[in-house]
Amino acid sequence: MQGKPVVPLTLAGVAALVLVAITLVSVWSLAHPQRDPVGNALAAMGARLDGVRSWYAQGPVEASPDWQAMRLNVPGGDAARGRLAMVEYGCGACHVIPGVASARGTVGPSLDGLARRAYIAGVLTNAPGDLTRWLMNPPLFSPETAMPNLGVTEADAADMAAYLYTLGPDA
Amino acid sequence: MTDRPPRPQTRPHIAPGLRDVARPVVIWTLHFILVYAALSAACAERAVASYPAAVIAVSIGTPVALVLAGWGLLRRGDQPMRIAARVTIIISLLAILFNTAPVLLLDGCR
Amino acid sequence: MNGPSTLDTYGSQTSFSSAGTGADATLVLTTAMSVAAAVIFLLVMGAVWLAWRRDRPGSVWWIWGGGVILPVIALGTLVVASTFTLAAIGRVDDGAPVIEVTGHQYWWDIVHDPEGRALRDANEIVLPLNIPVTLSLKTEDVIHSFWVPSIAGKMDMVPGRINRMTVTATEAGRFRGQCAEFCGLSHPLMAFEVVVLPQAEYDAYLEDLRSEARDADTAQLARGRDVFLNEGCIACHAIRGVAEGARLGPDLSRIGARATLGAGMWRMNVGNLAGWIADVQDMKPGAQMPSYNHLSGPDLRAVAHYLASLK
Amino acid sequence: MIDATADRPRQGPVLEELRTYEEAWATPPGWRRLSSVSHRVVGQRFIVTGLVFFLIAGFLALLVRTQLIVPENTFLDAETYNQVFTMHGTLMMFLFAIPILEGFGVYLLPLMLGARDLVFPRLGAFGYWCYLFGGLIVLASFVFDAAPDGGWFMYTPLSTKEFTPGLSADFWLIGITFAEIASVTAAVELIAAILCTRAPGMSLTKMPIFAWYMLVTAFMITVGFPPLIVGSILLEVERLIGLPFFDPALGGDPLLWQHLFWLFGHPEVYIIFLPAAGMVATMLPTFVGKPLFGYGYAVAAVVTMGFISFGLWAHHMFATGLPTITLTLFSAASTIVTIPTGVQIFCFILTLAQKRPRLTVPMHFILGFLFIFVIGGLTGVMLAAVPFNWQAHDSYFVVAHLHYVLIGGMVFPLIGAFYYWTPHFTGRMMSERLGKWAFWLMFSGFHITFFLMHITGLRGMPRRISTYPAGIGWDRLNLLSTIGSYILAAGVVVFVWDFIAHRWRGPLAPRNPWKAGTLEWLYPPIAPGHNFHAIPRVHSREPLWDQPDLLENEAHETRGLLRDAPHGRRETVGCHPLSGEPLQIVRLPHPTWIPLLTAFAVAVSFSAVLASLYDIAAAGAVAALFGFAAWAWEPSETGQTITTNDEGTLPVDVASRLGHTHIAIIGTLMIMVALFASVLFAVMFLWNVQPEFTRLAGDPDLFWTSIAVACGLGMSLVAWLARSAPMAVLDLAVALLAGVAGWALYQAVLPTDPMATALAATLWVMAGFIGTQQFVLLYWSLFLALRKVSGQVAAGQIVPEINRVPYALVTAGMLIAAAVVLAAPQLEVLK
Repeated sequence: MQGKPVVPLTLAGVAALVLVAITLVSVWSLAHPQRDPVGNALAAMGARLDGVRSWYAQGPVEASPDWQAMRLNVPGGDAARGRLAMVEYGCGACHVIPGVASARGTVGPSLDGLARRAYIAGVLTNAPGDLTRWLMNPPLFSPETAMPNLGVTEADAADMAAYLYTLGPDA
Repeated sequence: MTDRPPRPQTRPHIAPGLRDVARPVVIWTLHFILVYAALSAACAERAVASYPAAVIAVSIGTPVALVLAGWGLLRRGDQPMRIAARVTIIISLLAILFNTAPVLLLDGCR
Repeated sequence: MNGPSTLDTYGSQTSFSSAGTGADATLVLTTAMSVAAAVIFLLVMGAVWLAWRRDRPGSVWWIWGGGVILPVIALGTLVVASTFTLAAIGRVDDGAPVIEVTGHQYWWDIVHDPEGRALRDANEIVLPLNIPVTLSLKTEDVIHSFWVPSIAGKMDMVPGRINRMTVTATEAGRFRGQCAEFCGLSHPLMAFEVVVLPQAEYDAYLEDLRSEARDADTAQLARGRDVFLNEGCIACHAIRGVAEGARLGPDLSRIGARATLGAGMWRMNVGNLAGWIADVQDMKPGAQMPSYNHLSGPDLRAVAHYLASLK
Repeated sequence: MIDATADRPRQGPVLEELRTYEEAWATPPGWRRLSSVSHRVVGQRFIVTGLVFFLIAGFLALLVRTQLIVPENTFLDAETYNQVFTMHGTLMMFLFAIPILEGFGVYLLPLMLGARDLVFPRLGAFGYWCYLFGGLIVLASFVFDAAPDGGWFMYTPLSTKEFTPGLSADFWLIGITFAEIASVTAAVELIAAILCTRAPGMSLTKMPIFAWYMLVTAFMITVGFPPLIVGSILLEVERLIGLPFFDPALGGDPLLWQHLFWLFGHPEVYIIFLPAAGMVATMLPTFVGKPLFGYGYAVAAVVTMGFISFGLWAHHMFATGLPTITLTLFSAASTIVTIPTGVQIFCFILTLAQKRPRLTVPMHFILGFLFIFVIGGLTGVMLAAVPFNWQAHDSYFVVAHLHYVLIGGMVFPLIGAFYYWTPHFTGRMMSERLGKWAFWLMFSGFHITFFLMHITGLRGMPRRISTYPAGIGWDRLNLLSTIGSYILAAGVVVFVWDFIAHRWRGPLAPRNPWKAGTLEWLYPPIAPGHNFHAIPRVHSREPLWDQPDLLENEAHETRGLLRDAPHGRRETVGCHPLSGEPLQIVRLPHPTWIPLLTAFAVAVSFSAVLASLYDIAAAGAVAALFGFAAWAWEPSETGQTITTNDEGTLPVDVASRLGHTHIAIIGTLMIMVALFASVLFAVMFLWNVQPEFTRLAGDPDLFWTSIAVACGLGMSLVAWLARSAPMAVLDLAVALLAGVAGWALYQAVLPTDPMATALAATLWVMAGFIGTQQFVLLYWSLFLALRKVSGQVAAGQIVPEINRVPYALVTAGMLIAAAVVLAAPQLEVLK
């Protein structure tokens, strides 16, 4: 049968490849998330893909402006930073927030589709300025609310509002 | 007395016998139980025995176990059973020595 | 079930970096054994490789050499080295200050005992830098296991027993620990933090434990304190100077000063506190505390602010 | 499941005188196949059922890995996750690994040893049904939404009523204990079969090495399983009626459970590993084309492993706070077990060196086994070092280690064995191409999954957590492990597909397809569906290599003992346990429904306990007793003789202490002694670690204790007399004395309150166990008396009387030991 030395050579070769691959993968998995060339490269590639995708999604530039999207534009708000701030302030203890893995609270309403809502907490119109102000001090607008004043800074509130308006505007 | 069927003729045991293969490692088992029991008696809450007593028990038990397990180590022969007996003896002797590690390396329960 | 929020915990719970004498000695042993194991593995695989290429019977001396003599030398060395390491790190220092840690489903009760007076805290163990401390480990219910990989190896907390181990933290900082013995529904949510402080700060911490909790100095905080007193919280929780004696739940006298909420799982802030009080059973299923979802909105806010103010 | 009569290769002309033989050994067709007790049918049942449990458990493992693919995942909630990992471990350890290996043993051993069937076919069939029903009870917990969720080692007090209310733990305890009946019955059967039914001339040293591995494994099962059976019974009793065995407030100790569990649990790992290593030792020489190198060394390695592996149990308890010196003892013992393992591995390596092997699919899996198992063994040595163990224990490092040992040491050889022996089951070859795909997928997937777990564990991830925080340093490792597990699963799927599809796609297997040397390949695969028309005399360990005449003729024309079945009865040759020379003719049973019905009665009884319907449980137990009686009622044939062509006249079912039933009784008594020793260990352990509770129990009555001992000794004496003078009146005397001894023991422990202290509770268990032994003797003796009175017994038919002697003696010994234990607290010196 296959008693030729070439076969065990292949066997040993593949086994060695498996070993090398596992070693490389182990080393990579040990890298700190912030100081990881492979992970950063992958993230950068992902961001570029996102850019391409959104460019296609927005369609040709000469199309009419999307008034709905512009209505929800929060001046100075950075959605990515807002997402992290959500975690910092513990919003997830009470709310479900899509995109924030740990936010699965059921104390307050889910924030999914927030961009489509007419009012905030039934007392404020759902507009960037009102949402930012609400986040900074909810009891000021709704004295009976269970949502505490979390001590959110204005910049953080703008970031969080920007993130919240990414939830479900186009559905 | 009742009629008995013909007794089967006893056949020769295969030399050197299963017993030589099992004996050393049975001795290891007994030695292990001795060490475990001595340490448990000395070091558990009840403290039935003192720690020196446990050390004395192990010190007496170990040479005895080594002799009993090592008996027949130098017997020659290359039938499979004889080889198996020899290998078992050597592994058991080593294992008995390893059983004494706690008493050799430490000087108290804790 | 709700999961833990992201905390900046990277590398705070690993045995690869050692901040305590126990973890340190173990890491040396781990490294030596790993290198030896890798070498032995390559040697055995080399033997397989040679055997594969060979075409005639080998000698039984291979069995004696590879199967008995070399292993006995390696194992003998290992037993001696590991036993000496064990004797060094497993020694309990009876003169060292004692910190009593009691495991509960699913949190940790901490009692510092510097001069025979029980100073209670929870879910955050403060250790003095470079001073041996003896941890006295117990459990109130099932078996838990106390493990702070960067400080020392683990030790179980077994009903009916008190296990003790002496640790010396050699590096200031925050380290994460976690229950390592499966203890029920919220076992994965039973962590804690170890804070290693230089002597002066450590003494200040103990002083803090001796003094009464911060006063409720605004109307809202006073309302929160009243809610705490009137809604039954004091049946389980103690706050020094406000309601003492209850031990079924964690001591809350300095809860606001801790970095985490819910036994090392969530960032300590008003938002998480409010969510925790209103729906603890969702955040930590199976915890002994009921969800306080009958509080009015302002009451909930007040008690959350009050607890956050206890620093 | 496999009935390949259609494509069975032709055997040449069916000779007229063989017809009665074919008829005598025919497996009943259709649904009546369920009544078959043939080792081939029972072995295949074990193998296929075990494979199904493997697939279920593997699916659960994928659920676990999928939950852990990202941090804070919500794929499974915590409760489901706990159930899933508990059931994964439980199914793999108890319902897959041991039964499937025993299935291979049951199927292969008679063929390798030159027997027409196992010696106790009905016992084997009964064991299978117990395994199946026990496994179904465990699985049924999913249906009742009460799947066990305490981890596969069920630590107390988490598994007690206080912390696990409901039935989930009861499903586990009752189902697993039931399934373990299969393991211990199979162990007794394999011991008797290996020692008593070998081909003429097959002395112990001419036995195929696989039989050595299985013999040691079977002995290990008889000693290793009883601690867990005792532990399970204690825990179930604590859950049902509240005896405080594990409650420290009443002098119990949660560590008692850990000791009993790991006294079983560590040998169990070797019980799983040894048969698989035996398969490697059987397959490897075939592909090398030379005998196993160092047979004597391998035998020594197996025997020493069988013993030393019992001395390691506490290394699972290094973090529980045992004294340092005890840790060192177990640490040293855990390292030294490497020596026999190393000897064995080098036997394999040197076998490989003799000649360039053929690189078949089973050979791939053997090389994979060497590669993976050596890593697992090395990490095992690392874990034996206590300081390292304190970091790695209960972390993912241990998960990695145990999967390296179990998948590398057992699953890889097992799948190799499937490729190797499947032609024997089905008559067709499995695919070389798919087999290599399966191997490479499994091999690479395995390493990606589990190698990384070493790192995950040392980076601080504990096992059994359903969720972990993002960013702590485990995210990527877990992601990769999960991807690896899918690759591993893909390999398993390829294998299973091949195993199913080869039934119609595989080429017909030729006679001795791998050119092996062992006797199971004497016949063309699946050809007759039963074993040897005549049992050849064996002169070598590899008869098919060294006795060319065996393969030159048609298989059914082989010269040997018992040329056909002139009486229309199933018969095989019984041998001297050491020399292998013929000693007797063993008459074997025909297909019967009794094992199935009896197992069903036991299953009803166990399920009724689960449902707290105790009258139904009692009825089931009584029905089972009737089943056993009906089983044993058939007339004895001792005293007949059969003239064979080569070996002269041989007695049927010889009345001798070398007979198979007596050997089986010795095996059974090993189980009984191990059970008793486990109870005794519990007594002494609690006495030793909870000194303040020993005086609270109330004093056992020494008068009644001495009565019990006296009756026990009298019972042994009468049983000994009855062996040469079988009379119904002596049987009645044994029954009476056994009954009185049991009653007296009950009176002796009556003054102690079992609810008050754990020690008293264990004394009651000790008395209860001896009471059960007395009941067995009483039932047995009444049965013998009834047979004699009804004229069933002819002169010289004294096999049961011979077998009863050691049973009575051992029981009396237990009584004396119990008397010492009961009297000890009242002796001044020990106060």
